Amino acid sequence: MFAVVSEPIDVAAIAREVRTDACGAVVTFAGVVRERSDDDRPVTGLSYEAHENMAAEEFERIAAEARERFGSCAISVVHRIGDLAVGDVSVAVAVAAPHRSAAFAACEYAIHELKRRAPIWKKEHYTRGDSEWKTNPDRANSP
Amino acid sequence: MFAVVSEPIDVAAIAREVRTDACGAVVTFAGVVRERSDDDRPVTGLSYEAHENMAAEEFERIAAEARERFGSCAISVVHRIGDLAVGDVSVAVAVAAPHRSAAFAACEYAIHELKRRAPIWKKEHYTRGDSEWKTNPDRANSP
Amino acid sequence: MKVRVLAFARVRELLGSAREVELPAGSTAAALWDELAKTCTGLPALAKSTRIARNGHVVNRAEILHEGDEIALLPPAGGG
Amino acid sequence: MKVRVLAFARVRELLGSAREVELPAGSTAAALWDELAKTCTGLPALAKSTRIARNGHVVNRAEILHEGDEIALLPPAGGG
Repeated sequence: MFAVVSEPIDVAAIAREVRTDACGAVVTFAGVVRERSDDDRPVTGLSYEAHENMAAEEFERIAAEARERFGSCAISVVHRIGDLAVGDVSVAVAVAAPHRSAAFAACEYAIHELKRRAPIWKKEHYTRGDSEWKTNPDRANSP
Repeated sequence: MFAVVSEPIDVAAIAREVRTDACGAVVTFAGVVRERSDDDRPVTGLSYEAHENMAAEEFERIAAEARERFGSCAISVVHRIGDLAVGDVSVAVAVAAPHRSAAFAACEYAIHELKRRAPIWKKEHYTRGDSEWKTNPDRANSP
Repeated sequence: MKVRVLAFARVRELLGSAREVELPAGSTAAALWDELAKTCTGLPALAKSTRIARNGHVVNRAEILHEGDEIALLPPAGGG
Repeated sequence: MKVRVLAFARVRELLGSAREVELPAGSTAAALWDELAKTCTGLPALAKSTRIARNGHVVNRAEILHEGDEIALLPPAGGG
Protein backbone atom coordinates (compact mmCIF):
# COMPACT_ATOMS: atom_id res chain seq x y z
CA MET A 1 0.00 0.00 0.00
CA PHE A 2 1.42 3.33 -1.09
CA ALA A 3 -0.93 6.14 -0.26
CA VAL A 4 -1.50 9.70 0.81
CA VAL A 5 -4.53 9.84 3.09
CA SER A 6 -6.57 12.45 4.93
CA GLU A 7 -7.76 10.18 7.74
CA PRO A 8 -5.84 9.03 10.83
CA ILE A 9 -3.26 6.34 10.03
CA ASP A 10 -3.75 2.88 11.55
CA VAL A 11 -0.18 1.61 11.85
CA ALA A 12 -1.27 -1.83 13.03
CA ALA A 13 -3.51 -2.32 10.00
CA ILE A 14 -0.61 -1.42 7.70
CA ALA A 15 1.66 -3.85 9.54
CA ARG A 16 -0.92 -6.64 9.24
CA GLU A 17 -1.17 -6.04 5.54
CA VAL A 18 2.56 -6.57 4.79
CA ARG A 19 2.94 -9.74 6.86
CA THR A 20 3.00 -13.15 5.21
CA ASP A 21 3.78 -16.60 6.59
CA ALA A 22 7.24 -16.43 5.00
CA CYS A 23 8.14 -13.39 7.11
CA GLY A 24 9.62 -13.66 10.57
CA ALA A 25 10.10 -9.95 11.12
CA VAL A 26 7.81 -6.96 10.87
CA VAL A 27 9.25 -3.50 11.54
CA THR A 28 7.14 -0.35 11.62
CA PHE A 29 8.07 3.30 11.78
CA ALA A 30 5.55 5.94 12.78
CA GLY A 31 6.35 9.63 12.55
CA VAL A 32 4.41 11.52 15.18
CA VAL A 33 3.78 15.25 15.61
CA ARG A 34 5.98 16.45 18.48
CA GLU A 35 5.13 19.13 21.00
CA ARG A 36 8.35 21.00 20.20
CA SER A 37 10.05 22.06 16.98
CA ASP A 38 13.66 21.20 16.23
CA ASP A 39 14.61 24.63 17.57
CA ASP A 40 12.56 23.91 20.70
CA ARG A 41 9.56 26.16 20.09
CA PRO A 42 6.22 24.82 21.42
CA VAL A 43 4.14 23.49 18.54
CA THR A 44 0.34 23.36 18.34
CA GLY A 45 0.21 21.23 15.21
CA LEU A 46 1.37 20.68 11.65
CA SER A 47 -0.33 21.09 8.29
CA TYR A 48 0.74 18.73 5.54
CA GLU A 49 0.06 18.89 1.85
CA ALA A 50 1.26 16.64 -0.96
CA HIS A 51 1.20 16.10 -4.67
CA GLU A 52 -0.71 12.94 -3.95
CA ASN A 53 -0.02 11.00 -7.16
CA MET A 54 3.64 11.95 -7.37
CA ALA A 55 4.08 11.14 -3.67
CA ALA A 56 2.46 7.71 -3.94
CA GLU A 57 4.61 6.93 -6.99
CA GLU A 58 7.73 8.03 -5.13
CA PHE A 59 6.78 5.74 -2.22
CA GLU A 60 6.51 2.86 -4.65
CA ARG A 61 9.90 3.62 -6.22
CA ILE A 62 11.51 3.86 -2.78
CA ALA A 63 9.97 0.53 -1.77
CA ALA A 64 11.25 -1.11 -4.95
CA GLU A 65 14.75 0.18 -4.19
CA ALA A 66 14.53 -1.12 -0.62
CA ARG A 67 13.42 -4.56 -1.79
CA GLU A 68 16.30 -4.60 -4.27
CA ARG A 69 18.90 -3.54 -1.71
CA PHE A 70 17.82 -5.51 1.34
CA GLY A 71 16.22 -8.63 -0.03
CA SER A 72 12.69 -9.65 -0.69
CA CYS A 73 10.23 -7.98 1.63
CA ALA A 74 6.83 -6.34 1.52
CA ILE A 75 6.68 -2.62 2.25
CA SER A 76 3.83 -0.21 2.81
CA VAL A 77 4.17 3.55 3.05
CA VAL A 78 1.33 5.86 4.03
CA HIS A 79 1.52 9.60 4.63
CA ARG A 80 -1.27 11.71 6.06
CA ILE A 81 -2.10 15.23 4.88
CA GLY A 82 -4.23 17.99 6.38
CA ASP A 83 -4.11 19.52 9.84
CA LEU A 84 -2.50 17.31 12.46
CA ALA A 85 -2.32 17.82 16.22
CA VAL A 86 0.48 16.88 18.61
CA GLY A 87 0.48 13.09 18.96
CA ASP A 88 -1.02 12.41 15.53
CA VAL A 89 0.81 10.00 13.23
CA SER A 90 1.92 11.82 10.06
CA VAL A 91 3.63 8.93 8.30
CA ALA A 92 3.91 5.18 8.69
CA VAL A 93 6.22 2.66 7.06
CA ALA A 94 5.77 -1.08 7.60
CA VAL A 95 8.19 -3.72 6.34
CA ALA A 96 7.99 -7.49 6.54
CA ALA A 97 11.00 -9.65 5.77
CA PRO A 98 12.16 -13.17 6.47
CA HIS A 99 14.76 -11.84 8.96
CA ARG A 100 15.02 -8.78 11.12
CA SER A 101 18.14 -7.14 9.69
CA ALA A 102 16.52 -6.71 6.26
CA ALA A 103 13.31 -5.44 7.84
CA PHE A 104 15.09 -2.78 9.90
CA ALA A 105 17.33 -1.70 7.03
CA ALA A 106 14.47 -1.44 4.54
CA CYS A 107 12.25 0.48 6.96
CA GLU A 108 14.97 2.97 7.81
CA TYR A 109 15.88 3.39 4.14
CA ALA A 110 12.25 4.02 3.18
CA ILE A 111 11.59 6.73 5.75
CA HIS A 112 14.94 8.40 5.05
CA GLU A 113 14.29 8.53 1.31
CA LEU A 114 10.67 9.60 1.79
CA LYS A 115 11.80 12.62 3.79
CA ARG A 116 14.41 13.43 1.19
CA ARG A 117 12.44 12.90 -2.00
CA ALA A 118 8.67 12.84 -1.60
CA PRO A 119 6.68 15.88 -2.79
CA ILE A 120 5.16 16.57 0.62
CA TRP A 121 5.18 19.85 2.51
CA LYS A 122 4.85 20.58 6.19
CA LYS A 123 3.96 23.81 7.93
CA GLU A 124 4.68 24.01 11.61
CA HIS A 125 2.29 26.06 13.77
CA TYR A 126 3.57 27.53 17.00
CA THR A 127 1.77 28.46 20.20
CA ARG A 128 2.55 32.13 19.57
CA GLY A 129 0.33 32.02 16.48
CA ASP A 130 3.09 32.11 13.86
CA SER A 131 3.93 29.28 11.47
CA GLU A 132 6.70 28.15 9.16
CA TRP A 133 7.21 25.84 6.17
CA LYS A 134 9.82 23.25 7.10
CA THR A 135 12.17 21.71 4.58
CA ASN A 136 14.38 18.67 4.88
CA PRO A 137 18.01 19.87 4.91
CA ASP A 138 19.28 16.88 2.92
CA ARG A 139 16.41 16.76 0.44
CA ALA A 140 17.07 15.59 -3.10
CA ASN A 141 17.37 18.06 -5.98
CA SER A 142 17.75 20.97 -3.64
CA PRO A 143 18.64 24.02 -5.71
CA MET B 1 6.43 -2.59 30.01
CA PHE B 2 8.75 -5.57 30.33
CA ALA B 3 6.79 -8.77 30.37
CA VAL B 4 6.48 -12.42 29.49
CA VAL B 5 2.88 -13.17 28.58
CA SER B 6 0.77 -16.17 27.60
CA GLU B 7 -1.81 -14.24 25.58
CA PRO B 8 -1.47 -12.89 22.01
CA ILE B 9 0.68 -9.76 21.84
CA ASP B 10 -0.98 -6.50 20.77
CA VAL B 11 1.91 -4.64 19.12
CA ALA B 12 -0.15 -1.49 18.59
CA ALA B 13 -1.07 -1.29 22.26
CA ILE B 14 2.60 -1.57 23.21
CA ALA B 15 3.49 1.16 20.71
CA ARG B 16 0.79 3.44 22.10
CA GLU B 17 2.13 2.96 25.58
CA VAL B 18 5.68 4.17 24.83
CA ARG B 19 4.68 7.29 22.90
CA THR B 20 4.77 10.71 24.52
CA ASP B 21 4.32 14.18 23.06
CA ALA B 22 8.09 14.68 23.17
CA CYS B 23 8.61 11.77 20.76
CA GLY B 24 8.54 12.19 17.00
CA ALA B 25 9.40 8.60 16.17
CA VAL B 26 7.97 5.26 17.20
CA VAL B 27 9.62 2.09 15.89
CA THR B 28 8.25 -1.38 16.54
CA PHE B 29 9.67 -4.81 15.89
CA ALA B 30 7.49 -7.90 15.86
CA GLY B 31 8.94 -11.37 15.62
CA VAL B 32 6.49 -13.67 13.89
CA VAL B 33 6.41 -17.48 13.61
CA ARG B 34 7.48 -18.35 10.08
CA GLU B 35 6.20 -21.23 8.00
CA ARG B 36 9.75 -22.48 7.39
CA SER B 37 12.74 -23.12 9.63
CA ASP B 38 16.14 -21.58 8.93
CA ASP B 39 17.08 -24.84 7.18
CA ASP B 40 13.87 -24.61 5.16
CA ARG B 41 11.79 -27.33 6.79
CA PRO B 42 8.03 -26.65 6.95
CA VAL B 43 7.05 -25.61 10.47
CA THR B 44 3.67 -26.15 12.15
CA GLY B 45 4.40 -23.97 15.16
CA LEU B 46 6.76 -23.10 17.99
CA SER B 47 6.62 -23.68 21.74
CA TYR B 48 8.25 -21.08 23.94
CA GLU B 49 9.12 -21.22 27.60
CA ALA B 50 10.91 -18.70 29.78
CA HIS B 51 12.20 -18.05 33.23
CA GLU B 52 9.65 -15.29 33.46
CA ASN B 53 11.18 -13.16 36.21
CA MET B 54 14.73 -13.44 34.91
CA ALA B 55 13.54 -12.68 31.38
CA ALA B 56 11.57 -9.58 32.40
CA GLU B 57 14.58 -8.32 34.38
CA GLU B 58 16.85 -8.93 31.40
CA PHE B 59 14.43 -6.95 29.17
CA GLU B 60 14.63 -4.07 31.63
CA ARG B 61 18.44 -4.16 31.70
CA ILE B 62 18.59 -4.22 27.91
CA ALA B 63 16.21 -1.26 27.70
CA ALA B 64 18.31 0.70 30.18
CA GLU B 65 21.41 0.02 28.07
CA ALA B 66 19.58 1.13 24.91
CA ARG B 67 18.43 4.35 26.55
CA GLU B 68 21.99 4.99 27.71
CA ARG B 69 23.51 4.31 24.29
CA PHE B 70 21.00 5.94 21.98
CA GLY B 71 19.55 8.78 24.00
CA SER B 72 16.45 9.17 26.04
CA CYS B 73 13.61 7.02 24.80
CA ALA B 74 10.88 4.83 26.18
CA ILE B 75 11.11 1.12 25.42
CA SER B 76 8.76 -1.78 25.92
CA VAL B 77 9.63 -5.44 25.44
CA VAL B 78 7.08 -8.25 25.55
CA HIS B 79 7.69 -11.93 24.81
CA ARG B 80 4.99 -14.54 24.52
CA ILE B 81 5.32 -18.11 25.79
CA GLY B 82 3.29 -21.25 25.14
CA ASP B 83 2.32 -22.86 21.86
CA LEU B 84 2.35 -20.49 18.89
CA ALA B 85 1.14 -21.08 15.35
CA VAL B 86 2.55 -19.77 12.09
CA GLY B 87 1.74 -16.05 11.92
CA ASP B 88 1.61 -15.52 15.69
CA VAL B 89 3.75 -12.74 17.17
CA SER B 90 6.30 -14.23 19.57
CA VAL B 91 8.03 -11.02 20.62
CA ALA B 92 7.47 -7.29 20.30
CA VAL B 93 9.74 -4.34 20.98
CA ALA B 94 8.45 -0.76 20.80
CA VAL B 95 10.66 2.30 21.10
CA ALA B 96 9.74 5.98 21.14
CA ALA B 97 12.38 8.66 20.74
CA PRO B 98 12.53 12.30 19.76
CA HIS B 99 14.13 11.38 16.41
CA ARG B 100 14.07 8.32 14.21
CA SER B 101 17.73 7.30 14.24
CA ALA B 102 17.68 6.74 18.01
CA ALA B 103 14.39 4.87 17.78
CA PHE B 104 15.67 2.49 15.08
CA ALA B 105 19.00 1.92 16.80
CA ALA B 106 17.45 1.25 20.21
CA CYS B 107 14.83 -1.12 18.79
CA GLU B 108 17.39 -3.12 16.84
CA TYR B 109 19.73 -3.24 19.84
CA ALA B 110 16.95 -4.45 22.14
CA ILE B 111 15.81 -7.34 19.93
CA HIS B 112 19.39 -8.36 19.20
CA GLU B 113 20.32 -8.47 22.88
CA LEU B 114 17.05 -10.20 23.82
CA LYS B 115 17.82 -13.03 21.43
CA ARG B 116 21.35 -13.26 22.75
CA ARG B 117 20.73 -12.98 26.48
CA ALA B 118 17.16 -13.61 27.61
CA PRO B 119 16.36 -16.93 29.35
CA ILE B 120 13.80 -17.98 26.78
CA TRP B 121 13.64 -21.28 24.93
CA LYS B 122 12.03 -22.19 21.65
CA LYS B 123 11.10 -25.59 20.29
CA GLU B 124 10.36 -25.78 16.60
CA HIS B 125 7.72 -28.29 15.48
CA TYR B 126 7.86 -29.64 11.94
CA THR B 127 5.13 -30.98 9.70
CA ARG B 128 6.75 -34.43 9.82
CA GLY B 129 5.95 -34.61 13.54
CA ASP B 130 9.47 -34.10 14.86
CA SER B 131 10.66 -31.10 16.83
CA GLU B 132 13.87 -29.41 17.90
CA TRP B 133 15.10 -26.94 20.54
CA LYS B 134 16.64 -23.96 18.76
CA THR B 135 19.48 -21.94 20.20
CA ASN B 136 20.78 -18.57 19.18
CA PRO B 137 24.25 -19.09 17.67
CA ASP B 138 25.63 -15.87 19.12
CA ARG B 139 24.02 -16.18 22.53
CA ALA B 140 25.82 -14.77 25.55
CA ASN B 141 27.66 -17.04 28.00
CA SER B 142 27.61 -19.93 25.61
CA PRO B 143 29.79 -22.68 27.02
CA MET C 1 -3.62 25.89 -25.31
CA LYS C 2 -4.61 25.40 -21.70
CA VAL C 3 -2.58 23.75 -18.94
CA ARG C 4 -3.63 23.00 -15.41
CA VAL C 5 -1.29 24.41 -12.73
CA LEU C 6 -1.05 22.85 -9.28
CA ALA C 7 0.87 24.70 -6.60
CA PHE C 8 2.03 23.65 -3.16
CA ALA C 9 3.19 25.16 0.13
CA ARG C 10 4.68 28.65 -0.25
CA VAL C 11 3.82 28.74 -3.94
CA ARG C 12 0.25 27.65 -3.25
CA GLU C 13 -0.08 30.46 -0.71
CA LEU C 14 0.74 32.86 -3.56
CA LEU C 15 -1.16 31.26 -6.45
CA GLY C 16 -3.89 29.12 -4.93
CA SER C 17 -3.83 25.35 -5.16
CA ALA C 18 -5.02 24.93 -8.77
CA ARG C 19 -5.79 27.06 -11.79
CA GLU C 20 -6.05 26.83 -15.56
CA VAL C 21 -3.61 28.93 -17.57
CA GLU C 22 -3.95 29.84 -21.26
CA LEU C 23 -0.63 29.87 -23.15
CA PRO C 24 0.47 30.07 -26.79
CA ALA C 25 0.95 26.63 -28.32
CA GLY C 26 4.55 25.44 -27.93
CA SER C 27 5.18 27.44 -24.75
CA THR C 28 7.88 26.22 -22.38
CA ALA C 29 7.74 25.69 -18.63
CA ALA C 30 9.78 28.89 -18.32
CA ALA C 31 7.12 30.79 -20.28
CA LEU C 32 4.41 29.49 -17.96
CA TRP C 33 6.42 30.61 -14.95
CA ASP C 34 6.88 34.09 -16.44
CA GLU C 35 3.15 34.29 -17.20
CA LEU C 36 2.31 33.44 -13.58
CA ALA C 37 4.94 35.86 -12.25
CA LYS C 38 3.31 38.76 -14.14
CA THR C 39 0.40 38.84 -11.74
CA CYS C 40 2.13 37.52 -8.63
CA THR C 41 4.82 39.74 -7.16
CA GLY C 42 6.03 37.13 -4.65
CA LEU C 43 6.77 34.46 -7.25
CA PRO C 44 10.10 35.57 -8.78
CA ALA C 45 11.85 35.22 -5.41
CA LEU C 46 10.89 31.53 -5.44
CA ALA C 47 12.08 30.81 -9.00
CA LYS C 48 15.38 29.20 -8.05
CA SER C 49 13.98 26.95 -5.35
CA THR C 50 10.85 25.79 -7.21
CA ARG C 51 10.98 22.69 -9.39
CA ILE C 52 8.42 22.13 -12.12
CA ALA C 53 6.79 18.78 -12.89
CA ARG C 54 4.91 18.04 -16.08
CA ASN C 55 2.35 15.24 -15.77
CA GLY C 56 4.06 13.92 -12.65
CA HIS C 57 7.67 14.11 -13.82
CA VAL C 58 10.14 16.85 -12.94
CA VAL C 59 11.28 18.67 -16.09
CA ASN C 60 13.61 21.53 -16.80
CA ARG C 61 12.46 25.00 -17.75
CA ALA C 62 13.02 24.43 -21.47
CA GLU C 63 10.39 21.66 -21.55
CA ILE C 64 7.66 22.27 -24.13
CA LEU C 65 4.18 22.10 -22.63
CA HIS C 66 1.11 20.62 -24.30
CA GLU C 67 -2.63 21.14 -24.19
CA GLY C 68 -4.10 19.55 -21.05
CA ASP C 69 -0.79 19.11 -19.24
CA GLU C 70 -0.79 19.06 -15.46
CA ILE C 71 2.03 21.34 -14.36
CA ALA C 72 3.02 21.13 -10.69
CA LEU C 73 5.08 23.80 -8.95
CA LEU C 74 7.15 22.15 -6.26
CA PRO C 75 8.96 24.25 -3.66
CA PRO C 76 11.53 22.56 -1.40
CA ALA C 77 9.75 19.65 0.24
CA GLY C 78 9.94 18.27 3.74
CA GLY C 79 7.48 15.53 4.55
CA GLY C 80 7.67 12.91 7.23
CA MET D 1 17.79 -27.90 53.69
CA LYS D 2 15.37 -27.70 50.79
CA VAL D 3 15.81 -25.80 47.52
CA ARG D 4 13.33 -25.36 44.71
CA VAL D 5 14.63 -26.40 41.29
CA LEU D 6 13.22 -24.94 38.08
CA ALA D 7 14.20 -26.52 34.79
CA PHE D 8 13.71 -25.39 31.21
CA ALA D 9 13.73 -26.77 27.68
CA ARG D 10 15.84 -29.94 27.32
CA VAL D 11 16.54 -30.04 31.05
CA ARG D 12 12.84 -29.64 31.88
CA GLU D 13 12.06 -32.55 29.56
CA LEU D 14 14.36 -34.66 31.75
CA LEU D 15 13.50 -33.34 35.21
CA GLY D 16 10.06 -31.77 35.00
CA SER D 17 9.53 -28.05 35.31
CA ALA D 18 9.81 -27.72 39.10
CA ARG D 19 10.70 -29.86 42.09
CA GLU D 20 11.90 -29.57 45.66
CA VAL D 21 15.28 -31.12 46.45
CA GLU D 22 16.59 -31.96 49.93
CA LEU D 23 20.33 -31.35 50.38
CA PRO D 24 22.79 -31.24 53.26
CA ALA D 25 23.24 -27.69 54.62
CA GLY D 26 26.10 -25.89 52.86
CA SER D 27 25.77 -27.83 49.63
CA THR D 28 27.04 -26.22 46.44
CA ALA D 29 25.35 -25.86 43.08
CA ALA D 30 27.63 -28.65 41.87
CA ALA D 31 26.33 -30.93 44.61
CA LEU D 32 22.75 -30.20 43.62
CA TRP D 33 23.57 -31.05 40.02
CA ASP D 34 25.19 -34.33 41.07
CA GLU D 35 22.18 -35.17 43.23
CA LEU D 36 19.84 -34.61 40.27
CA ALA D 37 22.10 -36.58 37.93
CA LYS D 38 21.89 -39.65 40.17
CA THR D 39 18.34 -40.34 39.12
CA CYS D 40 18.44 -38.84 35.66
CA THR D 41 20.66 -40.57 33.16
CA GLY D 42 20.30 -37.87 30.47
CA LEU D 43 21.52 -35.04 32.68
CA PRO D 44 25.33 -35.48 32.71
CA ALA D 45 25.51 -34.92 28.95
CA LEU D 46 24.01 -31.46 29.51
CA ALA D 47 26.35 -30.43 32.33
CA LYS D 48 28.66 -28.30 30.23
CA SER D 49 25.93 -26.42 28.41
CA THR D 50 23.64 -25.78 31.38
CA ARG D 51 24.06 -22.64 33.46
CA ILE D 52 22.74 -22.44 36.99
CA ALA D 53 20.98 -19.40 38.46
CA ARG D 54 20.42 -18.91 42.18
CA ASN D 55 17.48 -16.63 43.00
CA GLY D 56 17.55 -15.12 39.54
CA HIS D 57 21.31 -14.62 39.15
CA VAL D 58 23.67 -16.90 37.27
CA VAL D 59 26.26 -18.40 39.64
CA ASN D 60 29.16 -20.77 39.26
CA ARG D 61 29.12 -24.35 40.44
CA ALA D 62 31.00 -23.57 43.66
CA GLU D 63 28.17 -21.31 44.87
CA ILE D 64 26.85 -22.32 48.30
CA LEU D 65 23.08 -22.84 48.32
CA HIS D 66 20.72 -21.88 51.10
CA GLU D 67 17.39 -23.07 52.44
CA GLY D 68 14.54 -21.87 50.23
CA ASP D 69 16.72 -20.88 47.26
CA GLU D 70 15.22 -20.96 43.80
CA ILE D 71 17.73 -22.73 41.59
CA ALA D 72 17.12 -22.46 37.84
CA LEU D 73 18.76 -24.80 35.34
CA LEU D 74 19.29 -22.88 32.12
CA PRO D 75 20.27 -24.72 28.94
CA PRO D 76 21.40 -22.66 25.91
CA ALA D 77 18.63 -20.17 25.22
CA GLY D 78 17.18 -18.91 21.98
CA GLY D 79 14.14 -16.66 22.29
CA GLY D 80 12.80 -14.15 19.85
